[in-house]
Amino acid sequence: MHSHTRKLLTVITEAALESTLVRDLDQLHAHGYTITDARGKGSRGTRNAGWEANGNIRIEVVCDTVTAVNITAYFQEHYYDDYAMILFVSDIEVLRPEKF
Amino acid sequence: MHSHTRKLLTVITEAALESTLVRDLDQLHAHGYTITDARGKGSRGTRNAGWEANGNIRIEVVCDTVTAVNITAYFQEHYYDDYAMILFVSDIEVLRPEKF
Amino acid sequence: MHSHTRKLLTVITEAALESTLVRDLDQLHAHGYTITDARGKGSRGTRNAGWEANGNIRIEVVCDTVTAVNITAYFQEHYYDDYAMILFVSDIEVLRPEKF
Amino acid sequence: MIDPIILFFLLGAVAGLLRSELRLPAAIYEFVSIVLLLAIGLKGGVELARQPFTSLLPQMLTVVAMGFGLTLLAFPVLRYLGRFKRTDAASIAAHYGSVSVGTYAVAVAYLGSQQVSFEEHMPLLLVLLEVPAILVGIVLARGISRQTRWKSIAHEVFLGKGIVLLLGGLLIGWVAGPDGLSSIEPLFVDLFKGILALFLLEMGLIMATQMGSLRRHGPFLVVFAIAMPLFSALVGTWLGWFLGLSIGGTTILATLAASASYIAVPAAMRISVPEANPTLSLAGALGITFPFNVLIGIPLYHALAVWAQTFAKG
Amino acid sequence: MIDPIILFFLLGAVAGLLRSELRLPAAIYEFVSIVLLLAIGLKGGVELARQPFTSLLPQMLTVVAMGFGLTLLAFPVLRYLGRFKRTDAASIAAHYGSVSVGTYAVAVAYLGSQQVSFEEHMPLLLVLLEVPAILVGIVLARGISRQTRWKSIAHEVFLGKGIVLLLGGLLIGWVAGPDGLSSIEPLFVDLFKGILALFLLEMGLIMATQMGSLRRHGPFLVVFAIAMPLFSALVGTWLGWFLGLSIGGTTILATLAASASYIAVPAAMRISVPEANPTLSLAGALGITFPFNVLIGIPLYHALAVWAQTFAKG
Amino acid sequence: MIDPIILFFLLGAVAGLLRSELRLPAAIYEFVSIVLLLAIGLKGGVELARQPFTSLLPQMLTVVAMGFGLTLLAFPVLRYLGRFKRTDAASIAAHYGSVSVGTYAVAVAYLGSQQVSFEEHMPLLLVLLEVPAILVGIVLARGISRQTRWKSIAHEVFLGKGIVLLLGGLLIGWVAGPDGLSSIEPLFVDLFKGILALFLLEMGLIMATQMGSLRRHGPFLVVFAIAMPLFSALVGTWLGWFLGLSIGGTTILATLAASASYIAVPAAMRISVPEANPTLSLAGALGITFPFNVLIGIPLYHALAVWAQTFAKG
Ligand SMILES: Nc1ncnc2c1ncn2[C@@H]1O[C@H](COP(=O)(O)O)[C@@H](O)[C@H]1O
Ligand SMILES: Nc1ncnc2c1ncn2[C@@H]1O[C@H](COP(=O)(O)O)[C@@H](O)[C@H]1O
Ligand SMILES: Nc1ncnc2c1ncn2[C@@H]1O[C@H](COP(=O)(O)O)[C@@H](O)[C@H]1O
Ligand code: NA
Ligand code: NA
Ligand code: NA
Repeated sequence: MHSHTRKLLTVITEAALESTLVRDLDQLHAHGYTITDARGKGSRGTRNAGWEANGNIRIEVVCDTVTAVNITAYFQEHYYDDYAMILFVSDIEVLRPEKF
Repeated sequence: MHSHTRKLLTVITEAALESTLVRDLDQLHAHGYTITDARGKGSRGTRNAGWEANGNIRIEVVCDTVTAVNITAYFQEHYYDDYAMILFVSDIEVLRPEKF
Repeated sequence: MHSHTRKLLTVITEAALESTLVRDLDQLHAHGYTITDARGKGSRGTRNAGWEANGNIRIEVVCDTVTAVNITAYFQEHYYDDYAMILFVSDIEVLRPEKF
Repeated sequence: MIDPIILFFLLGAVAGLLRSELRLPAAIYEFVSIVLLLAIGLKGGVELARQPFTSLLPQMLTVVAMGFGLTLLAFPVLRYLGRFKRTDAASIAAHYGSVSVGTYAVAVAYLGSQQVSFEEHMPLLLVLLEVPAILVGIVLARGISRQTRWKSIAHEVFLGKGIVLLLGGLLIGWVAGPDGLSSIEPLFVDLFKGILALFLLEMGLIMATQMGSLRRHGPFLVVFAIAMPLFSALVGTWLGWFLGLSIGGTTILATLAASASYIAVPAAMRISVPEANPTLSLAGALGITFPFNVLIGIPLYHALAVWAQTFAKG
Repeated sequence: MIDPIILFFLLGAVAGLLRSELRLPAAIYEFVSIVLLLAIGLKGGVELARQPFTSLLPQMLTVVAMGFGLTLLAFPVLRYLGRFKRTDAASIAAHYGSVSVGTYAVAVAYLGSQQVSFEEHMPLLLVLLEVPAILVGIVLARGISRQTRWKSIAHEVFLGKGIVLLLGGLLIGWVAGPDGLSSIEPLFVDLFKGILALFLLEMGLIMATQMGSLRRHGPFLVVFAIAMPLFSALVGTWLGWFLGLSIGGTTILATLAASASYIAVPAAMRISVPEANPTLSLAGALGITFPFNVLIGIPLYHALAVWAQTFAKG
Repeated sequence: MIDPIILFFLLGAVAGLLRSELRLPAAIYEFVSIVLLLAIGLKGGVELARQPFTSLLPQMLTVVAMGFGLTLLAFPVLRYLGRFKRTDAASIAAHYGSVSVGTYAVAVAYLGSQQVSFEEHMPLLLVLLEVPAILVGIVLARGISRQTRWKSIAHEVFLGKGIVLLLGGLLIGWVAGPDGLSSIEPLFVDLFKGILALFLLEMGLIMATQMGSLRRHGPFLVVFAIAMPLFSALVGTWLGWFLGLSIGGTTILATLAASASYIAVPAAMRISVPEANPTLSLAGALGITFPFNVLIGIPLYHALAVWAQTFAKG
């Protein structure tokens, strides 16, 4: 079993952005994504998911470094100012590198 | 406070596999696991969790390297061909190494 | 684009602790947190989230090393003995270090 | 006597303010609002089947004009008196120019328990009133530029959950007619007020979470969130009289005018005018205007309608 | 006149195809299906209490044979005409040899609004029909080998949500009898059609998501997904006549034969025949056959039953 | 004849023990319990409106004393006979000194189907009984020290979901009165037993998950979980007679005494006495006492009440 290094990009942001971001990810050449519902608190206050306008989502994208940089840059430019959003990247090992 | 290195194995796959995989994990000597509900997209299409047959789960297992390799190999052999599934591993630090 | 290293602290514990831990995090100078609902199994048995007393939560905190150590120490002292709880830390890269 | 559904709202508000552990799961909130939206639409649709569509055209046009007008009026007040940023003023104005379905439902329940009848096609006006304010809000925030992606805005506006369910209910009610719907009445008619009670319980809990941001945004917003509905209700009452509506119908129209959206407009603004701070409009609409209308406004607008009718006659 | 619950299905389908933001939370979908399954089981159970069990044995055996037969017939068509992989052909055949509870519920509602009565023990046949197709499908895909883990397959089949609730409802209804159940009727009887309306709204939304994969899998699947139910309905009608069922009962049996499973069978196949591509069967069963049956099939099968009865008599 | 809602409990239990795939989403469980809690509160509140509050004071005080007493009695048994750790004994005692709303609802349904009437203000006693056991349990576990954070404990106890909804329902019912509530009766009265059936289905499933931990904790817990309710029921019956309650009222009071909490107390103990092992109390309360009361206890306590009444008279 041979493993390869990739990036795991995690974005936590407002649920209202889901369909927009999913479209962006497709255009930025992410091969896939995973979304879970979340709640939380940050510099823009508490988002306790009690109702639709107030929920967060947590998006994970496994990808190569270039794609991670591209997505990060794009999201930073388009969403950081106006939306509750954080973004971080970590190193992971995957088995089938051709997938990501 | 002294910390120790372990592996965090993350599996994203079809919700229908939950009880099967949980049984496998027990047999492969994982000391525990955590599951969250998810949705997503990958090479096998969009799985938007609108209804039962179409949801994903995200399984996390904290374990030592050997166990991580075993689980990865087992899952790869038994599920990769027929199920929507991705799997990745990262390094983490834990406090009570005897637990994992 | 310039990125900076931070810690990602993940805590998996009983849902009943949510409001207590959130208060603790504020006092321990975490700048934010993200929570998702989870289920799982560990040394304290299966917690399948079928009903309120039996669910887990998964808390993520992005912070600097000192804060991560503080939170870990505090949680270990106050909750490890009496509650189902695990805790692990990994390295991540963030874009806006002043936030965390 | 106070309607028990109002008491559910108060229960939620008190529980929320005391930081009780009580929470309704998000799925329940959605279930309850889906049933309410469909029920309101269905009821209106059945009524539409009964009357020639063209006879409603004057009312429809008037109401759309009111939606445009109230938004355009609110904007300068917020921008110059309230000193809000352009985008914030535009967004808040859009919330107040549009309508709140929850407030509408409470008004319907109120008139029901007072045994005051009203023109049953009001849900049609409700749907119509949702839209113009959103368009005006976007134009006020952005200007009319080539860049505005009207196609995606139209998608956001017309295919949002609220409009689809209201409009869908209207069409189903219209096609099926009163007899066709009798088999689904136990859910959409008999349970209406019980489900509305649960909805209001949740609204009380949500309202309580808005108190914090309200404190942060200062007194102007509080004043606006009470003065604007009062003014809008006057406009609504006047238009009701102008259109020859019954006392009940006038009360509903005044309530629609006075209510501020917290579902359709926030969703649309978040995508189309992201620079606007959403907590401002929600603190006003949910923290002040909704409880004000539900507790004080609706009976007041009813009294106003009675007075207008008497005045007009005599 | 069109039944309003069908309109809910159309509303969901249109909203889904227009990519509306409307979604029902998964928890609501589950709630609604749990109530429907229990309600159907309860109603059948009450009726079972009224008649000697043995008198139903011929019908039960015939229906099980039909389940085996339709699956065995569908398989070679899919394998040799449709050129599907062995496992895919087996899996699709199992879906069409089994039944859809949602379609059954629509047929019941349809007959109710046409005031056509039918043998009330039909839910028993519904439960029986779920199972044989799954077993045949697995054997067709795998052959009968020592390796087949029949114990875990039996668990999967008999302890799936659908069968447990239907069978549980049947038993409860049987034990409690009509009087015993009167206290829970407001939920399980009065609300039945309203809840079915919500279910169909969701089914419309889900159907819309299948359109993409349908396009990918080409015309054979589309043709099969209409031709197979038509053929199965003929078989069902003939068996209904053979068993001496009423017009209503014959219509139901034809509908059961014509319907394709999208709950029990997909779940069982996913675990027992994982090599089969699940999107194929779902695209057929949900994207074509379900809407076909609901919109066109059921009235057609009713007409067929009337015709068969007349033909048999005269 | 067996009440069908009990059959739903058995269905859930059997499905759970056979490891069926059947699960109710957590949101549905919460929805169902919210409606039940509100419904119980509302019904009691309406009745409170009918009678002078002071006439109830003796009953209220007695019941609070019973809550204190039963917990104090259970503790030494668990500590010295059962050899539990101090904190575990205190926590289990608190569960048995408090009440189970689900058991109460089943008792109400049972008396309803037996057409036995009872004092309608029982929900008030239900609320009162929830609290004292929790306080005693905490003191037994911790002693009375300066460190005990009574403020946060009070918050936990009085603002938990259960008490807020019961008390809120009581107040709403009290303010609105019987006429005011008629519009929400279709949800909170007509659907009560149907929703209780779903609740019991879920309780059966949950009970089944407790069997594992029950086996681990040995026979003493099993014996205690049956003997304690029997003893408490005697106390309750005696107090019912002492307070001059009707047969129905005595049955309910005995049931309240016999029932063990599995919502309010576990939540409070988890935060205030975290050292106590929660699986012990839940295995007893949910795995043994709840099914025992529901299947055997309630009819028994009814018989006891009849006997006590006859004995007292003659
Ligand atoms: N330090 C943090 N650790 C973990 N999650 C965070 C942190 N800061 C923010 N978040 C999450 O990101 C969302 C948006 O953050 P913000 O833009 O800072 O309000 C919050 O609602 C949280 O869910
Ligand atoms: N590149 C990716 N990043 C994050 N999640 C992914 C990625 N690819 C696939 N997934 C998740 O894994 C599931 C199965 O993937 P697949 O087998 O590729 O269809 C998808 O439904 C996604 O939830
Ligand atoms: N090895 C593990 N890997 C992943 N999650 C775990 C592991 N051990 C425990 N957990 C999670 O942490 C919770 C509490 O663990 P414990 O205190 O060991 O019972 C469990 O319910 C699981 O959700
Ligand atoms: Na308005
Ligand atoms: Na079939
Ligand atoms: Na008790």
